[in-house]
Formats: sequence, structure tokens, C-alpha cells
Amino acid sequence: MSSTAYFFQQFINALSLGSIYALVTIGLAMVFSILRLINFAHGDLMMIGSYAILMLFNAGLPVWTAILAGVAISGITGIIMERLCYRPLRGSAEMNTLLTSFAVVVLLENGAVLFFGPNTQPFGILNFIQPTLAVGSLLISKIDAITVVLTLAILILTALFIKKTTLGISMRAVADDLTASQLVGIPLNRVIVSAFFIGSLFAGLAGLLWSARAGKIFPLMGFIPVVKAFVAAVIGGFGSIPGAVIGGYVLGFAEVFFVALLPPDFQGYRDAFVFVLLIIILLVRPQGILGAKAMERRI
Amino acid sequence: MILQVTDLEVFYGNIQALHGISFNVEEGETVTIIGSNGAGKSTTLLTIAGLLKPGKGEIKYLGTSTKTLPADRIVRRGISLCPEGRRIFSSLTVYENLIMGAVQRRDRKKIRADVKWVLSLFPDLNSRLDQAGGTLSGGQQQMLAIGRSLMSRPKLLILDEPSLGLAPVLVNQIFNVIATLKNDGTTVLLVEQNARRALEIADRGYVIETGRITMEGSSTFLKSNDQVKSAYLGG
Amino acid sequence: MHSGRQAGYTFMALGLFFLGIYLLSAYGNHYYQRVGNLMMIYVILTVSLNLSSGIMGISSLGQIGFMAIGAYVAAILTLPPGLKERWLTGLPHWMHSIQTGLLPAMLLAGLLAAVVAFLVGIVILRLQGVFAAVATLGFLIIVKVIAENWMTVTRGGRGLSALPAYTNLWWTSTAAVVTIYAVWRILKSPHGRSMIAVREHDLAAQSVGINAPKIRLLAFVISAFFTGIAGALWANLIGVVSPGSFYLWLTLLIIIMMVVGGMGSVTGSVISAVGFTILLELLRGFENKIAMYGISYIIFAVVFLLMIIFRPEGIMGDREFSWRNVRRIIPLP
Amino acid sequence: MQKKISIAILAIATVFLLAFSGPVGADTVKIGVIENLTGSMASLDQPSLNGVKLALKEINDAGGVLGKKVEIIVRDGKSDPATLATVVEEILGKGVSALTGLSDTTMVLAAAPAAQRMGVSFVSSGATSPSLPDEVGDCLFLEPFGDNVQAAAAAEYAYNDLGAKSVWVLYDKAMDYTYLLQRYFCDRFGGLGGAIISKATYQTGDTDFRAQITSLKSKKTLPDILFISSGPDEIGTIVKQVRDMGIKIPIVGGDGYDTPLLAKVAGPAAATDIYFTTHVALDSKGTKAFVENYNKMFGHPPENGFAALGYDAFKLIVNAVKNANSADPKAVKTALAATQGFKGVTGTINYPKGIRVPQKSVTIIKVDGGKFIFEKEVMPSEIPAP
Repeated sequence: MSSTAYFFQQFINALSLGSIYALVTIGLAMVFSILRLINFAHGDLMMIGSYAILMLFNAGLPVWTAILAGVAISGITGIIMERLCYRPLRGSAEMNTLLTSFAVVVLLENGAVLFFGPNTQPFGILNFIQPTLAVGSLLISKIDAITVVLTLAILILTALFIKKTTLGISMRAVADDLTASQLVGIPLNRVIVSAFFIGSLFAGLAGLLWSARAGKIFPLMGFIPVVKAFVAAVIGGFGSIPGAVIGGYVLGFAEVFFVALLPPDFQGYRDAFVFVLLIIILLVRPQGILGAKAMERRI
Repeated sequence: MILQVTDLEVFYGNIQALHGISFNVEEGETVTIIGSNGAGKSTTLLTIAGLLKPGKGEIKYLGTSTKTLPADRIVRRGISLCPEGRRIFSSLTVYENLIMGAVQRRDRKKIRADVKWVLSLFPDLNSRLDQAGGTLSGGQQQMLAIGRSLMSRPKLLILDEPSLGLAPVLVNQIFNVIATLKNDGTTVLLVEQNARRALEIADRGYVIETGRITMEGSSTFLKSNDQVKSAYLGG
Repeated sequence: MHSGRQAGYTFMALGLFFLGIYLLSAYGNHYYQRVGNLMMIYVILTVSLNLSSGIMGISSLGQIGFMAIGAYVAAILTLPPGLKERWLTGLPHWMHSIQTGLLPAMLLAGLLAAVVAFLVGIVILRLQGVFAAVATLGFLIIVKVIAENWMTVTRGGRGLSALPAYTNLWWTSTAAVVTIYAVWRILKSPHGRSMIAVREHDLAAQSVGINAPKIRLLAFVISAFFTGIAGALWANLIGVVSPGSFYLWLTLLIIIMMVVGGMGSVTGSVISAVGFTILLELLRGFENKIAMYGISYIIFAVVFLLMIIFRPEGIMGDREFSWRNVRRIIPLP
Repeated sequence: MQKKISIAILAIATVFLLAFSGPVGADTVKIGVIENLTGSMASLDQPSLNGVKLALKEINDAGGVLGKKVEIIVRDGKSDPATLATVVEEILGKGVSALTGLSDTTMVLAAAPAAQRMGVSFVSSGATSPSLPDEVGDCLFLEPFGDNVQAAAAAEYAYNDLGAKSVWVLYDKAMDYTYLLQRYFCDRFGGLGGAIISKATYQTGDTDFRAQITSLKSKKTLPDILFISSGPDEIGTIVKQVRDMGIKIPIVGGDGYDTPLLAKVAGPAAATDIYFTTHVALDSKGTKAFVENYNKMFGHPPENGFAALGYDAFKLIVNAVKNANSADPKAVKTALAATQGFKGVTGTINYPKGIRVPQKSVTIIKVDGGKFIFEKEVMPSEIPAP
């Protein structure tokens, strides 16, 4: 394998990993920008979406129906989560809502252990599109290709939604100035519920892609992606949706090339490196690498 | 009577900000509330707008109570508060800011017509529709804020310190717009530190001090009152 | 009430407490002793977290990182020399022959945790609110990754085992009493008042001459010191330290204990740590009875959610225990 | 308010203290089972508990032991050392004859010292670190073979039977088991004259191994085999991604592969040309009954090899109780140490004098098209020191 081919192969790895991070991060950032809530339970929506898809598929639904229904279940779970756990806490200290989201994680993960059992389960429902695509000496797994294309499509749709629709503009307005947006008559609950719903849909979809790549699901699967998405959100300037996307890709690339370029003895330090990066960004560029001036006052 | 406030009491935690104030606004009137900093003017307005919940008292709008309604429902009923400090959406464009003012409305065609109308009131904004709100000058931001409030087509427009921190030329411009609105028949509740200008334009006025209404009457009466003169009109 | 009499009550209460400890160590079975030890360690952890998070208001999710540091320091110090030589080749040579007792191990564990807190604090304490929370969570993960990867000093994922079981109820209860006393004294001192002032209003406090960054760092470092000691006690109680032991579950547990007890209340932290230790054991018993494993954590999470929704200030708010209040319900002499 | 709460807590505490200090009956033989039924280890330990339950049912259906029924006292360690150290005391307080359970070395190290102090034997059902018995003491027994034995068997099989002269190693850095396995493998493979091209690592919970695999692909000369040291939860994903990226080199590994997940996650096409060492071939005659009964009792076949290990460990203890003709922990310990020729599902167990790691033969399984095929049963000729 030539070094250029090697580089491109790693590039594709990073692109597809970054795409999933971006999908997860958008939901996290959307909710954060509106509520200043870091929702750790966001990752568990990936888990719930994946389990729902698998169960519906096992119950005999056609693949695509199962996927649509499963992703929808993830979205609805997000709405329920907001209604039961976060709405009663609206306006209380940031730390309290953060801790609440931790408690929700404990609740959902142990609930899943109880309900689905602790064991890893194979997730092969997309296996019929498994084979790889050979481009020259490059091998692209089709699931990667789908991930990248699907993510791009969603990103474009999201951008249009945020830019053009009243609801999208409302979300930005609420993120900008909560008080003023109430004064002009933006229905706050509807905007918050929408943000949770959309974010949770994306989480469900990311769960599908994540599980399809890994080929398995387990009750605790949501935690690592949400922590990573967290870092991605910080890289992009917490709360900014374009930033979330860029942060997701930057993190994907950083992780892949960290492992690719460093000797094995240091590969284990990957996550430490990721978090050192996070702390440095928080300190030096708290507005994220996008650096929009408007983000600064968030800190 | 479009707005009737009775014995309103508001608390911030344990601190009482309003000690039972009462006032009313008739349809088509322009009413001003004057008072010094911290007297409770903004608190009163935010309570009417539904952002603060009253401890005691009643707020009646067109005969029905609004004190338990959320802010967005109050806007839909026809009250629009243009807040102190403008609070425009700085990362949204001027056009988007205006659209947000009409977020409760569904009549797209009329909204577009109203954007034109607001732009005719504030021609300065015309060339900046795609500019981010945060990049506007202070005066333009104030115009945008008023314009945004007008976009909900309110029956009662509440303006909180619209002239604060503006150059005299701009103050004139703002008050001219208020006069236009008044002539068009909009009911306006105006809170101002610039009491002289406020009393010039208003039909009636109230004086608020440390959370209580201490004086009320027609603008002419207040303008000629010695206490008002010495405290708010610079002797 | 006369202050001398209050001191008298306090000494009597302490006497009773240590009598209880004596009875438990002499006659209690190992299970109750174990629960008692863990209870005391949780008291230390919760009270010291309360100093930095509750009283000082630093949103820290990284506290358990200091516990990990303390536990590893103590483990390395108390590990039998033969094993040290075989496993920890990265240590300087002179350390291979050293095996300390618990007291020096505890103190050094606390000190090193404090030093790390000082260095980390200089950097991280510039952040506020959720961003501090994120950064400290990052610190926790970094500590775990280092513990997993620094093979020649921490033995990686395999952890350090065969540690002497030095820790007993006397050690843990004494350390808990010392921690409570120290944090209480800090809370009642001018430093404590400065901390509350900075927490309540940073700028206002600075304008009256309080050095806010310094006082935040102070609280962070002292809190890390006691947390490090708890880590040392834990290491020589359980007998094995591994990277996964000091992670999210423990982090969440002590934060919940602190919040439920009341952020800012030392009394609340003690009540809550004691109460939760018992509650968790009871829930475990319940879980065994119905054989639905995992339900205890679910109940635990629901209790916390209800608490934070309906009584966000916790059991005690920021009030403290006083003999005066006790006299109101129980007629003391 | 807070007073009421503290009084309530005191009351609850009292009730709780009373509730757990009931008298210990002598009409049953009690065996403690300590497993991580929740948390990160649950996917290994829950099947292990199921194995124990199956064994219990079979034993009691056949009349128990010493004329008494056998009773298990199960506690969840929650994959948390502090909880483990607590629940083990709780179980020991109930007068058990012996303890079993746990599939991870660190977890055993947290739980077993208390048993050692009380002189109650602990048979680790799943942990395979050969140095474990020496780290804890004479009460600790391994049911499975040590990692050094299976790694040596894998190395000898790779070198001699597969003709491999070079290897690329990928291992999980966060697990004791995976670290030791690759270390012993490299010791033995190097000792035979094989070359270790390079090593790469990952951590439990990772789901993306492409960066490591791509760096393997970039090597000038590819190795003859890949030795991938992984736990049961990751191996399927790794195999899938290795094969997805077009690498057809044979893969060799240890008993972590012994899970239906390998074939199911990777898919039958990818799960080919894989060789691993394990305790037992689940399709062989000796295990057929076990698999069927397990299926009958739990509604699904064994999740992984830990089910069989838990089953055997429990029967091993009951066998010792029978041999000792006593439920006294000391007698059971002596009988355990003297175990010879105990036939379990996972092989025949002998404890040589003074050694509490069984001398068991190693089964080598070949995976072809997702099917596990018994290859051979071996005893390595040379075993690296623990």
C-alpha cells in the first residue's frame, strides 16, 4: 500500500467516524444552545434507538420500516425525557440540570440492563449492504459510504431548516436571547421540544450507523459517543450548530490520525490526548475553533 | 379599557419590588410611566408581558386576566413589549429579527406587507436586511427592536426606555415614529427616563417611586406639577 | 447556650461515636465493619467535595481523579517490596525497597493529590460553571487513561493488588472526624466566609478585596488533600486498585450524596453519606430478594431526580447542625 | 424536617441490622455465588450465574449432596470493587462452604482476600491469570486453565500447524486478561523463533479499529497471522472490520472468542480462517447435554463459554464437598486442593500438589463460515512462567 493510499484510507476512516460524531453532536449542541443543558443522556438515545430498531426488526418488520420506527422512538424518548426530567428543572442551576442528566443516564442504562439484559447483542440488520467498494487500492466499506452521504444530506437539510423555517429561526433566536424571544412571542416549549425531538432523531440515526459499524449493541453503548460528542461540541464552540459539525469532523480526524501516526505504546493515550485538547481549547479559545465573536459571552 | 392593573405585587425571591400598584390604559391612548432607576418600571412591564409572575394583584387585558398566561400567549392576545436595552437577536439578520416579531402569526402575505410597513417607518433598515443584528449601530438596533415589536401587530405596544443612550437626532426620530403610531390609533404604554419628551407625547402619565404609584394625571397636569418638575424634568 | 457546655456535648458525642466504633470493631461481623469503613470513606469524600463544590461553588466532576491519585500513591507505597520490584520497573530504584505503613502513605497520598490539584487548579479554575464541569471530567478521564497506560508505575489495566489490609474502622473513623472538623473550621473561618462570598458574587467579593482565584484554588487543593486520603484508605481497605474503580459511578455517587445532603452544609453531607450508604445496602438486599439486579440503581436515580426537582436545596440546604437546635426537641442537661 | 429524616434513617438502619443477622440453618449446604450481574462485567458474569443455576438444579434434582439440598447465596458485585469487597463479607457471614463466580482478575482480587482471611475457598469461574492463586493465597482456585497455558498452545499451533513465522498483535490494553494473553503468546511464539512484526492496542468499549487495521495494511510485508487478544464483546467487531478492509490473513486468539457473537457480529463471510484456544468445543459430545439443558432452562443456548465455566466451577465445589464428606470450609478446601480427574464440561480438572491452577488440555477451534469446528486438543510442550 503506497503512502498516499494509506493516507486516503485513513482519511475515509476519519470522515466516516467524524460524520457519526457530527450527528450526535448536533443534538447535544441544539439543546445546549437553548437550555444551557449538557444532556449526558443524549448518548443513551442512541442506545434506545438501536435497541428499538433491532427489536422491531426481530419482530418481523421490514428493515426500513424498523429503522424509521426505531429512529422515531428515539425521538419520542427525547421528548419524554424533556417533559419528565428537564422541564420541571427549567431555570434551576446549570449544575443541577447537569447532574439530573447523569441521573437519567443511570436510570436509562440500568433500565436497559434490566429490560434487554446486559449482554452484547449482534446488530446485523444492515449486513445485506456489508461488502466493500474497491476504488483502486482503496477499500471503502459501503456502510462508511452510506454514513458519509447520509450525514451530508442531513447536514444540508438541517442547515436549510435552521436558516429558512420559522421554527429554525426561532431556535436560533432562543439561543441568542431567551428573554427577548419570549417577549416577541416565541413559544418556548414548542422550540425546546422540537430541539429535543430533532436532536434525538439524529441520535437514533447515529445509533443505527454506530451499531451497524460495530455490528453489535449493548446497554452501556451510549456513554463513549456522548463524551466524545461533548468534546466535539467544545471544539466547535458549545452551542453552535455549524461548530458542532466541524467539531465532530475535527475529532474524528484527530482520533484516527493519532492512532495512525503514533507508535503503539502511545496509542492508549488517545483519549487523554483528546481531553487535553479539550481543556486547551476551553482555556485558549472558549468560543471554539470557529471563533464567532457572539459565542464568547456564553462562557 | 384595554389594560387594567390592580394592586400588583411582585417579588424577587424575598425582596418585594412592587408594593401594590394600580393603573389603567384606555384604547387608543398613549400613557407614560415615569420614575427613576430601580423604581419598578421595568418590573411592571415584564410582569405585564408574562415574564415575571405577580405575587398578588390582577392584570386584566380587554377584560380578561392574563396573569397566569405564558409570555407567548400574551403576545398572541395583542400585547407587545419592546424591552429595555433593545435585546435584538444579534446573530439573526435584520429580516429574521422582523420575522421573529411575527412568529405568532400565520398570515404570510400580511407579514410580508408588514415588513414593508416597518421598513417604511425605519428606512435606515432597508439596506441592511441581510446584515446580522449585532452589527447595527445603537440607533438602528433600537429601530429594529421597535420594528420587531410592531411585527406582531399589537393592540397594545409597550416601549421600555426606547430613547436610552441615543443621540438627540435619533431620539427625535424615535419619538416621531411613536407619534405616527399614536396617530394611527395604536395604544402605547411608554416608560421613559426622558420624562419631558414622554409627557409631551403622552395623554396621561403615572409616577412610580420605589414600587408604588405616587402620582397620576393628565400630561399637562404632571408637566406643571412642581414635584414632577423638580424630580424628573430637571427643575 | 454556653460555649463550654456545647464543647462538652461535642466531646460526649465523640466519645459515644468512638465507643460505637470500638463495639463494632470488637464485636461486629466483617460485613458490618466493611459497610462502616465504606461509610466513613464516603463521609470523607462527600464532605471534602462539599468544600470545593458546595461551599466554594466549583462545578467539579473530577474529584474522584484525586481519589485515584491518592489510592495509587498509597498502593505504590504499601505494596510489598518483592512485588514492587517485579511489577513497577518504572519506579526509581530506591523506592523498590520501601514499604510504608498506612499513616505516611495516607499523608503522602493526600499531599500528592493536593499538589496535582494545585497544578490542575491553576489551569482549570479559570473556567466557570458547566465548562469547569467539562474540563474536570476531562481531568478524570485523563487520570484514568494514565493509570491504564503507565504500565511500569501503575501496572496498567491490571491494577495493583495484594495491598496490605491496613485500613480498619479506627483509621477511617478518625480520618472522617478530622476531615469534618477541618472543613467545619474552614467554613466558620474568614476563609470560609470569603469562599461563600466568591460563590455568591464573584465580582462583588473581588471588589471588597477578596482574591477570588486564590481562594478557589485553596478550596480545591484542600478538598483534593482529603479526597486523596480517602483514596489511600480505600486502597488499603479493598486491597486492589485498578483504573476502572475510580470513575463515573463513584463520581456520581458522591456528587449525589453532596447534593441531597445540601450543597454548602457539612452536616448535610455527613447525614447524606451515612444515609445513602445504608440505603444502598438496603436496596441491594431488596434487589437480591426479588432477583432483579440493577433495580437498586434505578431507584437510587429516581430518588435523586425527585429530590432535585422537589427539594433542590437538599436535606439541609446550607444550614448546619447545632446543639441549640437539638435542645429544642430533646431536653439536654 | 431533617430530624425526622435522621430518625427515619436510624430506624431503617436498626431494622436492617436485625434483618441480616438471622440464625444460619444447618439443613442445607450453602455455597456463595458472587457475580457482577450489572455493570461492565455483566455480559460475562450473568451467563456464569446461569451456569451455576443449571448445575444447582441438576444437583438438587439428583438428591443434593451429603443427603442435604444445596443452596446458593447470590450477590451482585455491580462490577465495582468496593461493592464486591462488601458483598463477599455479607456472604461469608452466612456460613458458606465455599465461594465461586467472577470472570475478571481485578474483580477476583477485590473479593477473594476476604475469603482467604476466613479460610473459605474461592473458585474463580472465569478469571484466567495464572498468578492469581499466588497473589491471593491457598484458598483461591482457578477453574479454567491459566492464560499462559492457552497462549502457549495458541503459539505452538500457529507456528507448527499453521506454519506462521510472523505475527501482528492487537490487544485490549484495559483488560488484564487480554494483556497477559498476548504477552504469553509473544513469549512462546518468539521462543519458537517466530517474529513479532508490531503491536497495536485498543481499549474495552472501542468500536472503531480501522485506524489500527489500516496501519497494519501499510506494512511492507504482511504478517503470516494476526494475534488478536480480545474479550468477547469486541472480537466480533474487530474481525468484521479486519475482513471489511480486505485482510484475509488467518486470525488467532484465545477463549474470549468463544461466543456466538463472533460469528453473529462479524457475519459468516468474515468469520472465516480464525483459530482460537478454549476450554471446550460446544458442539462436542461432552457438552451436548449441557447446551441442551441450558437451552431448556433459559430459553436460549449459552451466551458464551463463561456459562460452562460457571457450571463446572459450581460442580467442582459440590464434588469437593462430597469428597470431603463435610460442608466445613476447611475440609472443602483440602478436598478441592486434592481434586483429581474431575470431569467437567470444560475438560478434566486436576490440581497438582500445591498448584491451584488446573492442568487441563486446551481445545483448539477453527472458525469457518461462521461455524465453530473442533480442530484438536493439545497440551503445550512448554509453558511460560506466570
